[in-house]
This record gives sequence, C-alpha cells and structure tokens, in this order.
Amino acid sequence: MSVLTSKEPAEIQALSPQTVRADFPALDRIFADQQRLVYLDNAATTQKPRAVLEATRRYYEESAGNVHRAVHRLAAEATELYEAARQRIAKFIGAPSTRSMVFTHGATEGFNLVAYGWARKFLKAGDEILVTEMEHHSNFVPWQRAAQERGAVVRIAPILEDGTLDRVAFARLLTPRVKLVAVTHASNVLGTVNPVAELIAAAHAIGALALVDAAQSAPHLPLDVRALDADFLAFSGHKMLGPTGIGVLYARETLLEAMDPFLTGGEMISKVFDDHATWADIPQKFEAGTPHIAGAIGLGAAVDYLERLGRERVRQHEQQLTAYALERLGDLPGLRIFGRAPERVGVISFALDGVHPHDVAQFCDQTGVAIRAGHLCAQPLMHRLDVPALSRASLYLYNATDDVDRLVEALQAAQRFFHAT
Amino acid sequence: MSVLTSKEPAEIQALSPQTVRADFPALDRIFADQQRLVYLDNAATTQKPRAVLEATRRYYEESAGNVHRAVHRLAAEATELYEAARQRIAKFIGAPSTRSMVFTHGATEGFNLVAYGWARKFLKAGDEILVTEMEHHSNFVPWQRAAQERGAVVRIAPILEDGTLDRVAFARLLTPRVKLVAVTHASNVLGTVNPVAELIAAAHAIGALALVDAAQSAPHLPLDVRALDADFLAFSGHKMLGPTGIGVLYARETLLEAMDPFLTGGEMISKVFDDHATWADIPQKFEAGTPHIAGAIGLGAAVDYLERLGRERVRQHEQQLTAYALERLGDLPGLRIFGRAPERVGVISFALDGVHPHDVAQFCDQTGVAIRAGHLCAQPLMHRLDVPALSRASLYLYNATDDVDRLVEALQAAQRFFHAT
Amino acid sequence: MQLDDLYQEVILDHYRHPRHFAALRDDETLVDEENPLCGDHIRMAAKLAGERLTDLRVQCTGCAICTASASMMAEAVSDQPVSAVRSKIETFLAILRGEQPPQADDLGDLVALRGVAEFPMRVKCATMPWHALSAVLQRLSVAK
Amino acid sequence: MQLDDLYQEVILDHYRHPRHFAALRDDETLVDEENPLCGDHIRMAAKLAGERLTDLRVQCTGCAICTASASMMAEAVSDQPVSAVRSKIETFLAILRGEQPPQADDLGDLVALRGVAEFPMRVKCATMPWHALSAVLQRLSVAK
Ligand SMILES: Cc1ncc(COP(=O)(O)O)c(C=O)c1O
Ligand SMILES: Cc1ncc(COP(=O)(O)O)c(C=O)c1O
Repeated sequence: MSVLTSKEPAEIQALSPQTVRADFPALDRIFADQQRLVYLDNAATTQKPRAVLEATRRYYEESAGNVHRAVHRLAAEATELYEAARQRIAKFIGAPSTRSMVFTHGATEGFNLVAYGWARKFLKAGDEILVTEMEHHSNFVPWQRAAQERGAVVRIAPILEDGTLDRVAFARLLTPRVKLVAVTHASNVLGTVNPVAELIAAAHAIGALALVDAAQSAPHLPLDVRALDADFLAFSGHKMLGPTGIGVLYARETLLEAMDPFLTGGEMISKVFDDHATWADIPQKFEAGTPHIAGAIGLGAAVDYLERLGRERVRQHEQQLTAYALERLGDLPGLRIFGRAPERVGVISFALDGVHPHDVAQFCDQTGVAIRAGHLCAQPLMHRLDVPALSRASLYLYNATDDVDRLVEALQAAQRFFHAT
Repeated sequence: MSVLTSKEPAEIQALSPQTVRADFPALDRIFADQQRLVYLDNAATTQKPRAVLEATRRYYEESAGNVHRAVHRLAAEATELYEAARQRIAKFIGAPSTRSMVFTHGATEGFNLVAYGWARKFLKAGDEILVTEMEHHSNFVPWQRAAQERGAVVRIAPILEDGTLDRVAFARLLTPRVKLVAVTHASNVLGTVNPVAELIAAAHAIGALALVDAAQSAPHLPLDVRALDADFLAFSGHKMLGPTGIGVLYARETLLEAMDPFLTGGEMISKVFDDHATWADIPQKFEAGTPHIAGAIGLGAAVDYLERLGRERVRQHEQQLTAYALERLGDLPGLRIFGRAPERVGVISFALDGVHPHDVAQFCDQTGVAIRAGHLCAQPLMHRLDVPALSRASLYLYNATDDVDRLVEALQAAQRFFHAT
Repeated sequence: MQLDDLYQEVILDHYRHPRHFAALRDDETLVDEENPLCGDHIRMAAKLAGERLTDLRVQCTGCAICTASASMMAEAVSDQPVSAVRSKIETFLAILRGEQPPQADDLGDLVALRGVAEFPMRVKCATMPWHALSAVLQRLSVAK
Repeated sequence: MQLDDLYQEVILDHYRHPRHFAALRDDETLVDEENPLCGDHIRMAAKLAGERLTDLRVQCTGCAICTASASMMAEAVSDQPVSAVRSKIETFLAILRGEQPPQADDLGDLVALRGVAEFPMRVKCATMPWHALSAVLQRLSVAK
C-alpha cells in the first residue's frame, strides 16, 4: 500500500476536500475556542451536504403529500419523488430492478426484516447461520434470536491477528447445515473489507444464501449487488450523507416473493377481509404504513451527490487519507491500532496506553476533534480483542490531512495530560 | 352541535387561520392556473410549519451526531435534543415518564411492535382480540396475523348506521376470552370519536388490556394517556405537523418491561455474548439501531407548535369548521356523507351520485383542492358501508371556511362536468 | 396538465354511454379482476370464432377512465383477429407507459387516453381493462 | 464547557493514585458491576462495625472520571456511620443530576466532580461507583 506523507499533498487533494467541505454547512462550525470542527465519527453517522437538505426541504415545502394513495398533485409528486429515489438508489447498487429495493429505517431494520420474514419462515431445527467475529450487533443479535426460536444455531467464524477473516476456519464452518451466511462487507471496528464476492460464492456452492451488511461499505466503496451475487444486502442512509431514519434492504425478487411480510398495515396489503388478508406486490409488501418519504428523497439526493463526486475518486481519496492516518498514528508511541487488513476502509480503532478510550475521546472533543469510544456495538469482537472498549477515528470524503494532523496533536496532548505526575 | 354559517365568521376566526397559514410555506403554493392550494387531505398527511423544518435543519447543520454512543459534542447535543423531544412529547400526551415513550417510525410500527413483542408472547390459543369495524388496516392486520400464529381469534365490534360504535354489541363481544381491546380513538373514514376512556374501563373490568390508535386524535384532540388509562397508544408524527418516518408508542412501563424486544441490534442491548444477549432498559430496549434523530426532534417541535397555538383552540376551530363543512356539503344534492357521529373530528367521507370517487378527487385537484379517494385503508369498513371506495376531505388547523367553499364549488362543477349529456 | 387532457369529450361520452357493456352470468365470465385500491371491478366474456375474438362483453364498475377505456377497447377489438388484438394491447400499454410505439395511429378513439400517461396515479385505471383482456385471450387459447 | 471543569487537578490526582483500591478475591467481593457501554468495571468489598462502614476496598478498571469518583468516594465514606454514607450517596447523585442539595459542602474533594454534570454523556461514569456502593450497603444490611 503506498503511503503519502504530508509533504505530498497533490494526489490527496484530487477530490479537493476544500471544495467538498463547502457543501457541508455543519463543517463550518467553529467552537467557542476558535477551533474548527474536525468530524471523525463518520462510521457512527455522517454530515449532510446542502443538496440533501435542499431535497428534503423541497419535498416538505412543495410536495408534502402521502404516497401511493391519492390522485391529487401533492400526492402524485410525492409518489414520483419517492419512486424516483428508489430507482436511483437501485442503480447506485446495481440492483436489477426496483422490485428488489425495500425502504427500511436503517440497516438494523433490514436485518430484522430478513430475520422475521425469511429466517423464522424457512429455518429448521439444526440449521445454522454463519456470521463472523467482526459483526456489528445488528447483524448478530437478530440471528441469535431467530435461531433460538427455530432451534437453529449461530456459528461465528473467527478473525486472524491482523483483523482479517480466518478463511480456513470459515471454510471449515461452512457445512451443508448452514442456510445463511451473514457477513459484513466492511468492519465498523477493524476497517477490514471482507472478500464478500468470494464468501458469497462459497455460500452458494453449498446451497446457502448470503446476506451482506453494507452499512460501512455503501458509503465508501463502489457496490454492485449483481457482481457480488448477494441474496440480501442492507445499509443505512445516515452513514452515507443521507437523512436519519431511512435505509434500504436489497433482496432477490424471488426471495421477497417467497418471504412472509414483516410489518403489516396500510400500503402493504392487497385485500383485507374480516378473517384474512392478501399482500401487495413487492416491494410494497414490505413497506407497511406511511414510509419515510422525505428520508427516501434525501437518500436519493445523497446518492446523486456521491455519484457526482465520483465513487472511484471518493474511494481513492479515502484510501490515501487512510494510509496517511495509519502512518501518522502508527508513529505515536503508546498507541496500538486494532486491524491491519490490507483491504480496508477509513475506520481506525486504537488504544492509547494508560488512557481510557472515553477519556481519549473526551479530550479530543475539547480540541474540536470528534471521535468515538466504547464497545462500538461489537461486544463479541471486544471480547476477542480482549479490550473493554476502544477509541475510533473514521474518515469520510470531506476529511483531509489537516484533520488527521489535528487528531494526532490531540492524542499527543492527551498523553501528556493524563500521564503527567 | 351548533352550526356556523359563512355569515358568522367571527368565532371561526378565533385561531386566525390567516396567521397560522403564514407559518406553512407549502400553503403558499399557487398552481399554474392561479389557484391557491387548498389542502384537505390532512388525514393522510399534514403540511409542516416553519418551526418544524427549522428544528430539523438545525440538527443537520449544527448537531448531526449519533445519539447515546459518543462523548463528543455533536453526539452529546444530538442526544440532548433527542431526549428533550421525548420528554416534550411525553408531556404532550400526559405520559407519566419518558420510560414509557418508544420512538417508532409511525403508528403502524407501533401496533406491530405490540403485536410482535406482546401478543406473540402472551396470547394463548382461544384468546381473543377485540377490534371495531372502523379500524384502519394498521390496527387490524397485525392482530389478524398475531392471532393466526397463536391460535387466537380477532372479533370485530360492528358500527351503527350513524357511524358510531355499537356499544351493545361491543359489550356482548367483551367476554373474558378477550385479552386485548384495540380501538381507534378517531376514525380516519367516519370521523367518529370513540368513547375510548369508557371502552378502556370496560376492557380493564374484564381483565383485558386496551390499545388506542391515536393516529387521528393526537393531531386534533387534547390527549392524556393517564386520564384515558390506556395500556398502549400509538400515533404518527407526519399526521400532526411533524416529519415523515417518526411516531411514538406509549405503553405502561410494566408492560414494556415484560414484553420481548422486537427489533434487535445496536442501542437496545446491554450485553452481547456469543450465545445470548441481555437487553437495555426501557425505552431503549425497543429502539434498535440508529433512530430517526431528526424526526424525533422535528416531532418535538411540532408538539411545541401545537401547544403554542393551544390545543383547545385548535379543537374549537376544527369543530366549528367541521360543522360548517357538514352543513355546506349536506346541502349539495346527490352528495351522501358517511358518518354522522355527534362526537367527531374533521374527517368527512362522502359519495357523489354517479361520479366515481377517483374522478371526484381528480376533478377537485384540477381546481387546486386536494382530497383523497379510495378504500382509505379500511376495506372491512368499505364492505360494511357497501361502497367500493369513498372520497374524503379532512380538515386541519390551517383550513378555514374559504377552503370548504372552494371544495363545494369544485364538487358542484364535478357534478355538472360528469353528468352533462 | 389540464383536466381536458384527461377527461376528453370522447372519454366522457364512452363513460356516459359505454359500448359492449352487459351484466354477465358467472358461468360465462372468463375473467374477474378488481383493483382493491380504488374498488374498480371488471368482468369479461368473449368467444373465439376461428382466429377472431367475438361476442366480447364487459361488466365494469369503475371510474370514468376505467369505464371509458373498457368501452373504447371493446369497440376497438371486437371481431378482430386475435393477432391484431394482441398488437393493440401492446401498443396501448406502451402508450400508457409514456412510450411512442410506431403503430399508434391504428388505435382510433383510443388515442384520447394518451393524456392519462401524464397522470401516473390514474394509469392503472386505464390499463386494467387491457390486462383483463390479455387474461381473456389466455383463457380462450387454453380452452381451445 | 472547559476541559478543566471536567478533569480538575484533584480528579487527575485520584485517577493516577487511587485510594482504597485493591485486587479483590471473589469470596470477599460484595458487588460486581459493569457498564457495558464503555467497559467500566467495578468490584467492592466492605464490612460493618456496628453502624459504621469499614474496610471498604475497591477494584476498578475504568475511565478517569469513574476511577477518581470511586477513589474519592472510598475516602469520603470509609469509617463513616451508614446513615452518613447514605446521605452522601443521595447528595452526590443529586449534584450529578444537576440539582443543588443543601448539604453539598460536606462532600469535600468530591465537589470537584460537580463539573461532570455539564457532560451528560459522562454522568454515568461518575455515578456508577455510587450505585455500586448503594448495593454494598444493601448487601451488608441483608447479611446483618
Ligand atoms: C386511524 C389511523 N390509524 C393508523 C394509521 C397509520 O399511520 P401510518 O401510516 O403513519 O403508520 C392511519 C393513517 O394512515 C390512520 O388514519
Ligand atoms: C457495520 C455496521 N452494521 C450495521 C450498523 C447499523 O446501522 P443502523 O444503526 O443505522 O441501523 C452499523 C452502524 O451502526 C454498522 O457500522
């Protein structure tokens, strides 16, 4: 991996973070102490470009009707905007049709939808679900619960020292009892990008289905569900420049058709009788009630924004910046980085000797640098790494080397502050 | 009920719809034909005041962190705003504490949460759930499905000719087999306001729990869950001036504690082990994943706005306007109103002789008047009323007599247009 | 978008005086379809005489667009060879999808429904009779 | 909100040199609590001598706030009558809730933790040892 130092900024500026930053009103924030906000908690949630805020504002101020139900203009406009967003997001992830695109309120709801609508219907006693040690709770606890209910078992493929998946162990665990492989595309702790296309092919080879947690990949990597051959894939809008409360579950049409509905109520029915009901076509079958219309429209605008910047350029910028950050952080004595996968995203978790992660994050915050600390919604992984908690800095397209420099300064100051006697 | 005619506008103007309208940018919309938008589809979704748009904009532009997880300022501000919204909404509905307030993405998810977390856990074969003939699909289909799974039965209390609940039949159906009474506070078709406090007392008297669908009452009526003694109550933000994708489920703390979690993942866990997990305290136990932070904050602002206007004044304004609308529509030959309950909200469904509801709505729309047509998510009620569909005009606080006049003109023109030979 | 684009005079005329409409007995009904969203309900009966579609009768309760579309359709396809009927169905559906098929001119009065494409919420109203007609052809060819 | 409000010198001192801390055997541990969110972990042992709390020992891995709070607490309540301990717990928790109880001045060094109330995300770090101490009193009074 080539590493750029601060002396070679030309390549890193290819995306021009300065220009990009100007699109994000939140990044203008200056704290009382004259420090510019350095936002490095992007794996938790991202800032929003003006284009996204504008798109949702326009819906509310001009076309705030409900969707699918009424013939008046506001409702027609709302429906058009909502369905156009579905179409653009489908294109963004290479989905063959909008029929396979279910709007959810986030990645978490996507996994639960599959756990309720697919796993509880099709899993049998003795069946297995194979996950990895680096899963986020949202791609773990739903399977635990579904498995418990069905008498099935969740198996956990371990990771290696460098934070990559143990492929040998994975292959060993992938027996014909496995009916679903649920694996994250990119880890929100280690930054590891998993070879999901290969893992999916292996799953299919033994007749299992494969689900991809794309919460940390959709914002950062070019993504093509057909190239991956994924059966299910879910992500959240708020982690990719979009509004809160919206996400997407992609699933093969045949699977959506075979699955039971999950939430029931308006929109998702065809006919309702006193003693039974029939379901609408997919994807409406899985969208009960009034959807988050403004959220879908905002996510559509976010996806447009990402495509306008160019996803390859975004990826390149983040890779260079990540390399820079790894080098600078690696130089700090007493700092230990968790996760050294060669294929990775800009999520960097670390421990600072003798300073608790919460104190690290608190101290950074006081210098205007926002990072995260805690179990990072991955307690099984914390047990594996044998740490109570970690600090995490996570990068996005509007970050640049000066942000990393500010982080490094803050960490050095924290060491001085807490270690002084 | 006293009826005001257009010659006595003084009382009706008490709320000053002119001033109120100025708070709603969407109502400034002028269509190509110079017609001002007359928005009468408020039972589907409402327009948003500037205060709500401002509150969500501020979150996104200043404090767009994730909640509950990080120590940095953006996250702390986001958490504070989010929890303050929960507190204000709790106060708005008289909830004894925020622990009983679960943010959902709408009324529909609220009912499903109870259907999954309570009904599937506690219902036994032979148990019954009692609903009414005027329920929205969202307060009907989830019970149908939960009952099917548990071998329980859904009973439907009929309505009378005037669109009120048949109290005699209800009392007859309320046997000790009933474990849950699920009833709408206000009908989204008939406008009927049900005597929920009495129905809840009756349910409690035989040991059943009571759930209230407040989707059409929270926006319009003063509401107090303690006075009602409701066990569960759910509503949607987008129908009460708030953003899309957010809603609230109120439930008694002891019930939330006894219930199984519904969606699982981040935020809602306490500890996660390889083979099991434990749950966070209520209400977080029911809020898996990143919540719709901007939505909650926006709903908090909507509730503030409603309280600033004064809920009694809103109610009075709407009652007077409804009376005016009923009188004017009642005068139209060939127009039949469905629902004549003395206690009602401003939802008026009707049929126009010889003109299909969709054509009525389409014609109105071309004159700038937005009304709804269809089965109104209440197919069992449509069967009961023996109509394939209805047209519906629904009023809100920004409507005034001139809006009703425009509707009446449009309906008269529609009659002329479609009946001419 | 003008209302007149949608409810053209010829459409209103078919709505008020639908052609080929009749009350159908259950035993002659080939297709029975309903749009639960708006309650439109359509039933059809027809026969094959060699390669021709004959005796097409429609029973329809629906909005003006649905009713007029059914009536104009019945007029346009009655006593036509099945192949011509199929191509009319395709042409019509393409127009309502907003496409511009080459043979659009053989639709006669039906071009009046072109305006419906501008009203996405109403497209289903206009196309429903045609989907039902497709199903009728299917039933007849299986029965043969 | 200044960082110094949070990490005052006296807090840092207790963090670096915690008082009454010891490695505890399982059989003497009365309370074992964990905050799964940040991994803070606290164990406590103590005895009753008549109405006095004695021999309080704490084992704690946590952030500076949690550690300092535990250390200052141990110093403040050791060898105190149980009733005084209870009132200190109440006073302290009230301060951290942002309230201003009348007896705040008998807290000594602990007032340094007052600044934590300004950092809502950290309040739990400071209060956790005190909730654990509450549980210790509970255990001791049941055992009595
Ligand atoms: C009475 C009633 N209940 C429930 C709902 C469902 O609300 P939502 O679609 O926002 O979940 C509605 C609105 O459609 C309603 O009118
Ligand atoms: C890898 C991963 N999966 C899933 C999620 C859950 O996303 P959400 O909380 O938006 O549902 C997250 C984010 O917290 C994540 O990082």
